[in-house]
Amino acid sequence: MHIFLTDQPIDVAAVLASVQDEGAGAVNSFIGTVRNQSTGRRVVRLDYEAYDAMAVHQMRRVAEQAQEMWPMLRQVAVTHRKGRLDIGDVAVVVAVSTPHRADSFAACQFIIDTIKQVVPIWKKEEYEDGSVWVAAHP
Amino acid sequence: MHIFLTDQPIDVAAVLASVQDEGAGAVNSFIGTVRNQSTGRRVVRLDYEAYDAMAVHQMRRVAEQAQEMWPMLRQVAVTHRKGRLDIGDVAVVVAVSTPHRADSFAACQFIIDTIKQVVPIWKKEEYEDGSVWVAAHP
Amino acid sequence: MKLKIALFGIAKEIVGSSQLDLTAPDQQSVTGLMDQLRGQYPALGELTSFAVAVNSEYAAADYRLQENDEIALIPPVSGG
Amino acid sequence: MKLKIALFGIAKEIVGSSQLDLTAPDQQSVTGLMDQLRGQYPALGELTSFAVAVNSEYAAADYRLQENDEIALIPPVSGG
Repeated sequence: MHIFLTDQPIDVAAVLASVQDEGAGAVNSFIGTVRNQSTGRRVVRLDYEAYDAMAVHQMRRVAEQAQEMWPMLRQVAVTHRKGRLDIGDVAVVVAVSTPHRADSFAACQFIIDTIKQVVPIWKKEEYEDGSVWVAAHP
Repeated sequence: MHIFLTDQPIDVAAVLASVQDEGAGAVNSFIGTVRNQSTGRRVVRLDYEAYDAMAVHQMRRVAEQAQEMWPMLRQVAVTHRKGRLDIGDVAVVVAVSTPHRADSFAACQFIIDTIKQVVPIWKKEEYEDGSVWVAAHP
Repeated sequence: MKLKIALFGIAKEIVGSSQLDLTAPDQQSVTGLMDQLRGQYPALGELTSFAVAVNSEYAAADYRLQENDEIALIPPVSGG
Repeated sequence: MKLKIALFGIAKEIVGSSQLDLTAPDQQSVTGLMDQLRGQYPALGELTSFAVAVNSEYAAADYRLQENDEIALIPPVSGG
Protein backbone atom coordinates (compact mmCIF):
# COMPACT_ATOMS: atom_id res chain seq x y z
CA MET A 1 0.00 0.00 0.00
CA HIS A 2 1.47 3.33 -1.11
CA ILE A 3 -0.24 6.30 0.55
CA PHE A 4 1.17 9.79 0.27
CA LEU A 5 0.21 13.41 0.89
CA THR A 6 2.60 15.87 -0.72
CA ASP A 7 3.02 19.55 -1.44
CA GLN A 8 5.14 18.74 -4.51
CA PRO A 9 3.91 17.95 -8.06
CA ILE A 10 2.75 14.34 -8.28
CA ASP A 11 4.82 12.00 -10.46
CA VAL A 12 1.93 10.08 -12.05
CA ALA A 13 4.21 7.56 -13.78
CA ALA A 14 5.81 6.69 -10.44
CA VAL A 15 2.42 6.13 -8.81
CA LEU A 16 1.39 3.82 -11.65
CA ALA A 17 4.69 1.97 -11.49
CA SER A 18 4.18 1.37 -7.77
CA VAL A 19 1.13 -0.84 -8.39
CA GLN A 20 2.76 -2.97 -11.11
CA ASP A 21 2.58 -6.62 -10.12
CA GLU A 22 3.41 -9.68 -12.21
CA GLY A 23 0.32 -11.45 -10.92
CA ALA A 24 -1.96 -8.56 -11.86
CA GLY A 25 -3.04 -8.12 -15.45
CA ALA A 26 -5.14 -5.03 -14.83
CA VAL A 27 -4.28 -1.56 -13.57
CA ASN A 28 -6.95 1.08 -13.25
CA SER A 29 -6.08 4.61 -12.30
CA PHE A 30 -7.92 7.81 -11.66
CA ILE A 31 -6.26 11.19 -11.96
CA GLY A 32 -8.02 14.28 -10.67
CA THR A 33 -6.78 17.53 -12.16
CA VAL A 34 -7.62 21.19 -11.60
CA ARG A 35 -10.25 22.36 -14.05
CA ASN A 36 -10.32 25.85 -15.49
CA GLN A 37 -13.91 26.33 -14.41
CA SER A 38 -16.34 25.31 -11.68
CA THR A 39 -20.10 25.80 -11.65
CA GLY A 40 -19.66 28.24 -14.51
CA ARG A 41 -17.00 30.43 -12.88
CA ARG A 42 -13.50 30.73 -14.26
CA VAL A 43 -10.99 29.24 -11.81
CA VAL A 44 -7.50 30.76 -11.74
CA ARG A 45 -5.97 28.43 -9.16
CA LEU A 46 -6.74 26.24 -6.15
CA ASP A 47 -5.48 26.00 -2.61
CA TYR A 48 -5.71 22.64 -0.91
CA GLU A 49 -5.46 22.53 2.86
CA ALA A 50 -5.09 19.21 4.68
CA TYR A 51 -5.24 17.93 8.23
CA ASP A 52 -2.10 15.96 7.42
CA ALA A 53 -2.03 13.15 9.99
CA MET A 54 -5.73 12.42 9.74
CA ALA A 55 -5.74 12.70 5.95
CA VAL A 56 -3.02 10.07 5.58
CA HIS A 57 -4.72 7.88 8.20
CA GLN A 58 -8.09 8.11 6.43
CA MET A 59 -6.59 7.45 2.98
CA ARG A 60 -4.97 4.34 4.44
CA ARG A 61 -8.28 3.25 5.96
CA VAL A 62 -10.07 3.64 2.63
CA ALA A 63 -7.38 1.52 0.94
CA GLU A 64 -7.72 -1.14 3.66
CA GLN A 65 -11.49 -1.14 3.28
CA ALA A 66 -11.06 -1.67 -0.48
CA GLN A 67 -8.76 -4.60 0.21
CA GLU A 68 -11.45 -6.17 2.40
CA MET A 69 -14.11 -5.62 -0.27
CA TRP A 70 -11.88 -6.82 -3.14
CA PRO A 71 -9.61 -9.48 -1.62
CA MET A 72 -7.97 -10.04 -5.02
CA LEU A 73 -6.57 -6.47 -4.96
CA ARG A 74 -2.82 -6.69 -5.43
CA GLN A 75 -1.56 -3.16 -4.97
CA VAL A 76 -3.15 0.17 -4.04
CA ALA A 77 -1.58 3.60 -4.39
CA VAL A 78 -3.06 6.94 -3.42
CA THR A 79 -1.19 10.22 -3.65
CA HIS A 80 -2.94 13.50 -2.81
CA ARG A 81 -1.45 16.91 -3.37
CA LYS A 82 -1.86 19.87 -1.05
CA GLY A 83 -0.92 23.53 -1.21
CA ARG A 84 -1.31 25.79 -4.20
CA LEU A 85 -2.26 24.20 -7.53
CA ASP A 86 -2.59 25.74 -10.96
CA ILE A 87 -4.98 24.79 -13.77
CA GLY A 88 -4.10 21.37 -15.16
CA ASP A 89 -2.11 20.31 -12.09
CA VAL A 90 -2.75 16.83 -10.74
CA ALA A 91 -4.55 16.95 -7.37
CA VAL A 92 -4.95 13.24 -6.71
CA VAL A 93 -3.95 9.92 -8.23
CA VAL A 94 -5.47 6.57 -7.29
CA ALA A 95 -4.11 3.39 -8.87
CA VAL A 96 -4.94 -0.23 -8.20
CA SER A 97 -3.86 -3.54 -9.70
CA THR A 98 -5.94 -6.71 -9.83
CA PRO A 99 -5.76 -9.99 -11.75
CA HIS A 100 -8.87 -9.12 -13.81
CA ARG A 101 -10.09 -5.81 -15.10
CA ALA A 102 -13.64 -5.42 -13.77
CA ASP A 103 -12.33 -5.51 -10.19
CA SER A 104 -9.77 -2.83 -10.97
CA PHE A 105 -12.47 -0.41 -12.14
CA ALA A 106 -14.77 -1.12 -9.20
CA ALA A 107 -12.05 -0.87 -6.54
CA CYS A 108 -10.52 2.31 -7.99
CA GLN A 109 -13.90 4.01 -8.20
CA PHE A 110 -14.78 3.00 -4.64
CA ILE A 111 -11.48 4.42 -3.38
CA ILE A 112 -11.76 7.83 -5.06
CA ASP A 113 -15.48 8.14 -4.21
CA THR A 114 -14.81 7.34 -0.56
CA ILE A 115 -11.74 9.56 -0.35
CA LYS A 116 -13.86 12.48 -1.48
CA GLN A 117 -16.29 11.77 1.34
CA VAL A 118 -14.00 11.15 4.29
CA VAL A 119 -10.48 12.50 3.81
CA PRO A 120 -9.96 15.84 5.61
CA ILE A 121 -8.72 17.93 2.73
CA TRP A 122 -10.30 21.23 1.79
CA LYS A 123 -10.18 22.97 -1.53
CA LYS A 124 -10.47 26.71 -1.96
CA GLU A 125 -11.20 27.82 -5.50
CA GLU A 126 -9.71 31.16 -6.46
CA TYR A 127 -11.56 33.13 -9.12
CA GLU A 128 -10.65 36.43 -10.72
CA ASP A 129 -13.01 38.17 -8.29
CA GLY A 130 -12.94 36.16 -5.10
CA SER A 131 -12.67 32.69 -3.66
CA VAL A 132 -14.84 29.95 -2.20
CA TRP A 133 -14.25 26.94 0.06
CA VAL A 134 -15.83 24.23 -2.07
CA ALA A 135 -18.89 22.46 -0.59
CA ALA A 136 -18.76 24.52 2.61
CA HIS A 137 -22.19 26.05 2.19
CA PRO A 138 -25.47 24.52 0.98
CA MET B 1 -8.59 11.00 -30.50
CA HIS B 2 -5.24 9.22 -30.19
CA ILE B 3 -5.35 5.66 -31.54
CA PHE B 4 -2.19 3.64 -32.03
CA LEU B 5 -1.04 0.09 -32.67
CA THR B 6 2.65 -0.42 -32.07
CA ASP B 7 5.28 -3.13 -31.85
CA GLN B 8 7.34 -0.97 -29.49
CA PRO B 9 6.99 -0.69 -25.68
CA ILE B 10 4.11 1.62 -24.78
CA ASP B 11 5.00 4.92 -23.10
CA VAL B 12 2.17 5.00 -20.55
CA ALA B 13 2.97 8.51 -19.33
CA ALA B 14 2.75 9.82 -22.90
CA VAL B 15 -0.66 8.20 -23.40
CA LEU B 16 -1.93 9.76 -20.18
CA ALA B 17 -0.49 13.12 -21.12
CA SER B 18 -2.31 12.99 -24.46
CA VAL B 19 -5.73 13.13 -22.76
CA GLN B 20 -4.90 16.04 -20.46
CA ASP B 21 -7.39 18.84 -21.00
CA GLU B 22 -7.89 22.00 -18.98
CA GLY B 23 -11.65 21.56 -19.13
CA ALA B 24 -11.47 18.00 -17.85
CA GLY B 25 -11.04 17.37 -14.14
CA ALA B 26 -11.06 13.59 -14.42
CA VAL B 27 -8.80 11.13 -16.20
CA ASN B 28 -9.44 7.42 -15.97
CA SER B 29 -7.04 4.95 -17.45
CA PHE B 30 -6.83 1.22 -17.83
CA ILE B 31 -3.54 -0.56 -18.35
CA GLY B 32 -3.51 -4.22 -19.34
CA THR B 33 -0.26 -6.03 -18.61
CA VAL B 34 1.01 -9.55 -19.24
CA ARG B 35 0.36 -11.79 -16.24
CA ASN B 36 2.71 -14.54 -15.17
CA GLN B 37 -0.09 -17.10 -15.20
CA SER B 38 -3.33 -17.86 -17.00
CA THR B 39 -5.96 -20.41 -15.97
CA GLY B 40 -3.41 -21.90 -13.62
CA ARG B 41 -0.60 -22.32 -16.16
CA ARG B 42 2.69 -20.46 -15.91
CA VAL B 43 3.04 -18.03 -18.81
CA VAL B 44 6.57 -17.31 -20.05
CA ARG B 45 5.68 -14.77 -22.73
CA LEU B 46 2.96 -13.70 -25.16
CA ASP B 47 2.75 -13.10 -28.87
CA TYR B 48 0.16 -10.65 -30.11
CA GLU B 49 -0.81 -10.77 -33.75
CA ALA B 50 -2.94 -8.03 -35.28
CA TYR B 51 -4.83 -7.38 -38.48
CA ASP B 52 -3.29 -3.93 -38.46
CA ALA B 53 -5.58 -1.83 -40.65
CA MET B 54 -8.78 -3.32 -39.27
CA ALA B 55 -7.51 -3.20 -35.67
CA VAL B 56 -6.81 0.55 -35.89
CA HIS B 57 -10.13 1.12 -37.67
CA GLN B 58 -12.06 -0.82 -35.03
CA MET B 59 -10.30 0.90 -32.11
CA ARG B 60 -11.23 4.23 -33.68
CA ARG B 61 -14.85 3.09 -34.06
CA VAL B 62 -15.01 2.08 -30.41
CA ALA B 63 -13.66 5.48 -29.38
CA GLU B 64 -16.22 7.21 -31.62
CA GLN B 65 -19.01 5.09 -30.14
CA ALA B 66 -17.88 6.12 -26.65
CA GLN B 67 -17.99 9.77 -27.70
CA GLU B 68 -21.58 9.31 -28.85
CA MET B 69 -22.54 7.60 -25.59
CA TRP B 70 -20.68 10.12 -23.38
CA PRO B 71 -20.88 13.44 -25.25
CA MET B 72 -18.95 15.15 -22.44
CA LEU B 73 -15.87 13.03 -23.24
CA ARG B 74 -12.96 15.39 -23.89
CA GLN B 75 -10.11 13.16 -25.03
CA VAL B 76 -9.72 9.46 -25.75
CA ALA B 77 -6.46 7.59 -26.21
CA VAL B 78 -5.99 3.92 -27.01
CA THR B 79 -2.62 2.31 -27.64
CA HIS B 80 -2.34 -1.42 -28.24
CA ARG B 81 0.90 -3.33 -28.47
CA LYS B 82 1.58 -6.20 -30.84
CA GLY B 83 4.44 -8.64 -31.30
CA ARG B 84 6.31 -10.44 -28.58
CA LEU B 85 5.65 -9.36 -24.97
CA ASP B 86 7.27 -10.48 -21.75
CA ILE B 87 5.72 -10.81 -18.29
CA GLY B 88 4.83 -7.39 -16.89
CA ASP B 89 4.87 -5.68 -20.29
CA VAL B 90 2.02 -3.32 -21.07
CA ALA B 91 -0.27 -4.75 -23.77
CA VAL B 92 -2.88 -2.01 -23.91
CA VAL B 93 -3.57 1.44 -22.45
CA VAL B 94 -6.92 3.21 -22.59
CA ALA B 95 -7.21 6.74 -21.18
CA VAL B 96 -10.12 9.16 -21.23
CA SER B 97 -10.73 12.61 -19.81
CA THR B 98 -14.09 14.05 -18.77
CA PRO B 99 -15.24 17.00 -16.69
CA HIS B 100 -16.55 14.72 -13.91
CA ARG B 101 -15.22 11.44 -12.66
CA ALA B 102 -18.13 8.97 -12.90
CA ASP B 103 -18.22 9.47 -16.68
CA SER B 104 -14.49 8.80 -16.94
CA PHE B 105 -14.84 5.40 -15.26
CA ALA B 106 -17.88 4.38 -17.33
CA ALA B 107 -16.43 5.48 -20.67
CA CYS B 108 -13.02 3.90 -20.06
CA GLN B 109 -14.60 0.61 -19.01
CA PHE B 110 -16.88 0.60 -22.06
CA ILE B 111 -13.90 1.18 -24.34
CA ILE B 112 -11.70 -1.60 -22.98
CA ASP B 113 -14.62 -4.04 -22.74
CA THR B 114 -15.64 -3.36 -26.34
CA ILE B 115 -12.07 -3.44 -27.63
CA LYS B 116 -11.69 -6.92 -26.21
CA GLN B 117 -14.81 -7.99 -28.13
CA VAL B 118 -14.26 -6.45 -31.54
CA VAL B 119 -10.64 -5.52 -32.25
CA PRO B 120 -8.89 -8.13 -34.43
CA ILE B 121 -5.89 -8.86 -32.25
CA TRP B 122 -4.95 -12.37 -31.20
CA LYS B 123 -2.90 -13.41 -28.25
CA LYS B 124 -0.89 -16.61 -28.09
CA GLU B 125 0.23 -17.60 -24.63
CA GLU B 126 3.55 -19.40 -24.49
CA TYR B 127 4.04 -21.79 -21.58
CA GLU B 128 7.11 -23.85 -20.64
CA ASP B 129 5.55 -26.82 -22.44
CA GLY B 130 3.51 -25.44 -25.32
CA SER B 131 1.34 -22.56 -26.43
CA VAL B 132 -2.33 -21.70 -26.90
CA TRP B 133 -4.25 -19.13 -28.94
CA VAL B 134 -6.38 -17.59 -26.18
CA ALA B 135 -10.17 -18.04 -26.52
CA ALA B 136 -9.85 -19.93 -29.81
CA HIS B 137 -11.49 -23.10 -28.55
CA PRO B 138 -14.52 -23.58 -26.29
CA MET C 1 -11.57 20.71 31.45
CA LYS C 2 -9.50 22.52 28.83
CA LEU C 3 -9.68 21.39 25.22
CA LYS C 4 -7.51 22.37 22.26
CA ILE C 5 -9.35 22.18 18.95
CA ALA C 6 -7.54 22.22 15.61
CA LEU C 7 -9.31 24.17 12.86
CA PHE C 8 -9.08 23.86 9.10
CA GLY C 9 -10.46 25.41 5.94
CA ILE C 10 -13.49 27.57 6.39
CA ALA C 11 -13.69 26.74 10.12
CA LYS C 12 -10.26 28.30 10.55
CA GLU C 13 -11.47 31.40 8.71
CA ILE C 14 -14.65 31.66 10.79
CA VAL C 15 -12.79 31.38 14.09
CA GLY C 16 -9.84 33.41 12.81
CA SER C 17 -7.24 30.98 14.12
CA SER C 18 -5.92 27.49 13.43
CA GLN C 19 -6.43 26.48 17.04
CA LEU C 20 -9.16 27.17 19.56
CA ASP C 21 -8.66 26.78 23.33
CA LEU C 22 -11.95 26.05 25.00
CA THR C 23 -13.16 25.28 28.48
CA ALA C 24 -15.77 22.53 28.47
CA PRO C 25 -17.60 20.57 31.17
CA ASP C 26 -15.80 17.34 32.17
CA GLN C 27 -16.91 14.40 30.01
CA GLN C 28 -18.38 16.81 27.45
CA SER C 29 -19.92 14.84 24.58
CA VAL C 30 -19.13 15.51 20.93
CA THR C 31 -22.68 16.78 20.45
CA GLY C 32 -22.26 19.05 23.46
CA LEU C 33 -19.02 20.44 22.05
CA MET C 34 -20.65 21.08 18.68
CA ASP C 35 -23.50 22.99 20.39
CA GLN C 36 -20.95 24.98 22.35
CA LEU C 37 -19.06 25.88 19.17
CA ARG C 38 -22.17 26.81 17.24
CA GLY C 39 -23.21 29.04 20.14
CA GLN C 40 -19.85 30.80 20.15
CA TYR C 41 -19.49 31.00 16.32
CA PRO C 42 -22.94 31.07 14.72
CA ALA C 43 -21.36 30.99 11.22
CA LEU C 44 -20.36 27.36 11.89
CA GLY C 45 -24.06 26.53 12.01
CA GLU C 46 -24.45 27.81 8.45
CA LEU C 47 -22.06 25.23 7.00
CA THR C 48 -23.39 22.29 4.98
CA SER C 49 -22.19 20.07 7.81
CA PHE C 50 -19.39 19.77 10.29
CA ALA C 51 -17.91 16.88 12.19
CA VAL C 52 -15.52 16.41 15.08
CA ALA C 53 -12.47 14.19 14.78
CA VAL C 54 -10.72 12.69 17.78
CA ASN C 55 -7.27 11.18 17.29
CA SER C 56 -7.67 11.12 13.48
CA GLU C 57 -11.03 9.29 13.57
CA TYR C 58 -14.49 10.73 13.10
CA ALA C 59 -16.02 10.77 16.61
CA ALA C 60 -19.49 9.46 17.41
CA ALA C 61 -22.00 12.03 18.69
CA ASP C 62 -22.06 10.48 22.18
CA TYR C 63 -18.30 10.09 22.56
CA ARG C 64 -17.10 11.69 25.82
CA LEU C 65 -14.13 13.94 25.20
CA GLN C 66 -11.01 13.82 27.36
CA GLU C 67 -8.47 16.55 28.00
CA ASN C 68 -5.62 14.80 26.14
CA ASP C 69 -7.69 13.94 23.05
CA GLU C 70 -6.43 15.40 19.78
CA ILE C 71 -9.58 17.16 18.68
CA ALA C 72 -10.26 18.76 15.29
CA LEU C 73 -13.25 20.44 13.72
CA ILE C 74 -13.91 19.03 10.25
CA PRO C 75 -15.94 21.30 7.94
CA PRO C 76 -17.29 19.73 4.70
CA VAL C 77 -14.35 18.03 3.00
CA SER C 78 -13.61 18.68 -0.68
CA GLY C 79 -10.46 16.77 -1.56
CA GLY C 80 -9.83 14.86 -4.72
CA MET D 1 -14.99 -15.50 -58.98
CA LYS D 2 -11.58 -15.54 -57.28
CA LEU D 3 -11.29 -14.36 -53.66
CA LYS D 4 -8.19 -13.66 -51.60
CA ILE D 5 -8.75 -14.22 -47.90
CA ALA D 6 -6.34 -12.94 -45.26
CA LEU D 7 -5.79 -15.27 -42.31
CA PHE D 8 -4.67 -14.53 -38.76
CA GLY D 9 -3.92 -16.28 -35.51
CA ILE D 10 -5.17 -19.81 -35.23
CA ALA D 11 -6.89 -19.60 -38.65
CA LYS D 12 -3.50 -18.97 -40.21
CA GLU D 13 -2.13 -22.02 -38.40
CA ILE D 14 -5.04 -24.21 -39.47
CA VAL D 15 -4.73 -23.25 -43.12
CA GLY D 16 -0.94 -23.13 -42.97
CA SER D 17 -0.71 -19.78 -44.75
CA SER D 18 -1.44 -16.12 -44.18
CA GLN D 19 -3.49 -15.91 -47.36
CA LEU D 20 -5.93 -18.26 -49.02
CA ASP D 21 -6.88 -18.02 -52.68
CA LEU D 22 -10.32 -19.44 -53.23
CA THR D 23 -12.72 -19.84 -56.14
CA ALA D 24 -16.30 -19.07 -55.10
CA PRO D 25 -19.62 -18.75 -56.94
CA ASP D 26 -20.36 -15.19 -58.09
CA GLN D 27 -22.24 -13.19 -55.44
CA GLN D 28 -21.25 -15.75 -52.82
CA SER D 29 -22.69 -14.74 -49.43
CA VAL D 30 -20.63 -14.48 -46.25
CA THR D 31 -22.50 -17.50 -44.87
CA GLY D 32 -21.78 -19.40 -48.07
CA LEU D 33 -18.08 -18.59 -47.82
CA MET D 34 -17.98 -19.72 -44.20
CA ASP D 35 -19.59 -23.05 -45.14
CA GLN D 36 -17.08 -23.43 -47.97
CA LEU D 37 -14.18 -22.78 -45.59
CA ARG D 38 -15.49 -25.13 -42.90
CA GLY D 39 -15.88 -27.83 -45.58
CA GLN D 40 -12.29 -27.37 -46.74
CA TYR D 41 -10.77 -26.94 -43.24
CA PRO D 42 -12.92 -28.81 -40.69
CA ALA D 43 -10.71 -27.51 -37.83
CA LEU D 44 -12.20 -24.04 -38.43
CA GLY D 45 -15.55 -25.49 -37.37
CA GLU D 46 -14.08 -26.40 -33.99
CA LEU D 47 -13.27 -22.81 -33.09
CA THR D 48 -15.35 -20.96 -30.49
CA SER D 49 -16.54 -18.74 -33.32
CA PHE D 50 -15.29 -17.12 -36.47
CA ALA D 51 -16.33 -14.10 -38.45
CA VAL D 52 -15.62 -12.63 -41.83
CA ALA D 53 -14.45 -9.06 -42.24
CA VAL D 54 -14.84 -7.12 -45.47
CA ASN D 55 -12.89 -3.90 -45.89
CA SER D 56 -12.11 -3.71 -42.13
CA GLU D 57 -15.76 -4.14 -41.06
CA TYR D 58 -17.47 -7.22 -39.73
CA ALA D 59 -19.65 -8.45 -42.60
CA ALA D 60 -23.31 -9.42 -42.23
CA ALA D 61 -24.18 -13.08 -42.96
CA ASP D 62 -26.12 -12.16 -46.09
CA TYR D 63 -23.55 -9.75 -47.55
CA ARG D 64 -22.70 -10.68 -51.16
CA LEU D 65 -18.94 -10.78 -51.66
CA GLN D 66 -17.24 -9.11 -54.61
CA GLU D 67 -13.94 -9.97 -56.22
CA ASN D 68 -12.19 -6.78 -55.12
CA ASP D 69 -13.34 -6.95 -51.51
CA GLU D 70 -10.60 -7.09 -48.89
CA ILE D 71 -11.69 -10.24 -47.09
CA ALA D 72 -10.31 -11.60 -43.81
CA LEU D 73 -11.20 -14.51 -41.61
CA ILE D 74 -11.48 -13.43 -37.98
CA PRO D 75 -11.08 -16.21 -35.41
CA PRO D 76 -12.04 -15.39 -31.77
CA VAL D 77 -10.23 -12.17 -30.85
CA SER D 78 -8.24 -11.94 -27.64
CA GLY D 79 -6.63 -8.52 -27.57
CA GLY D 80 -6.32 -6.27 -24.56
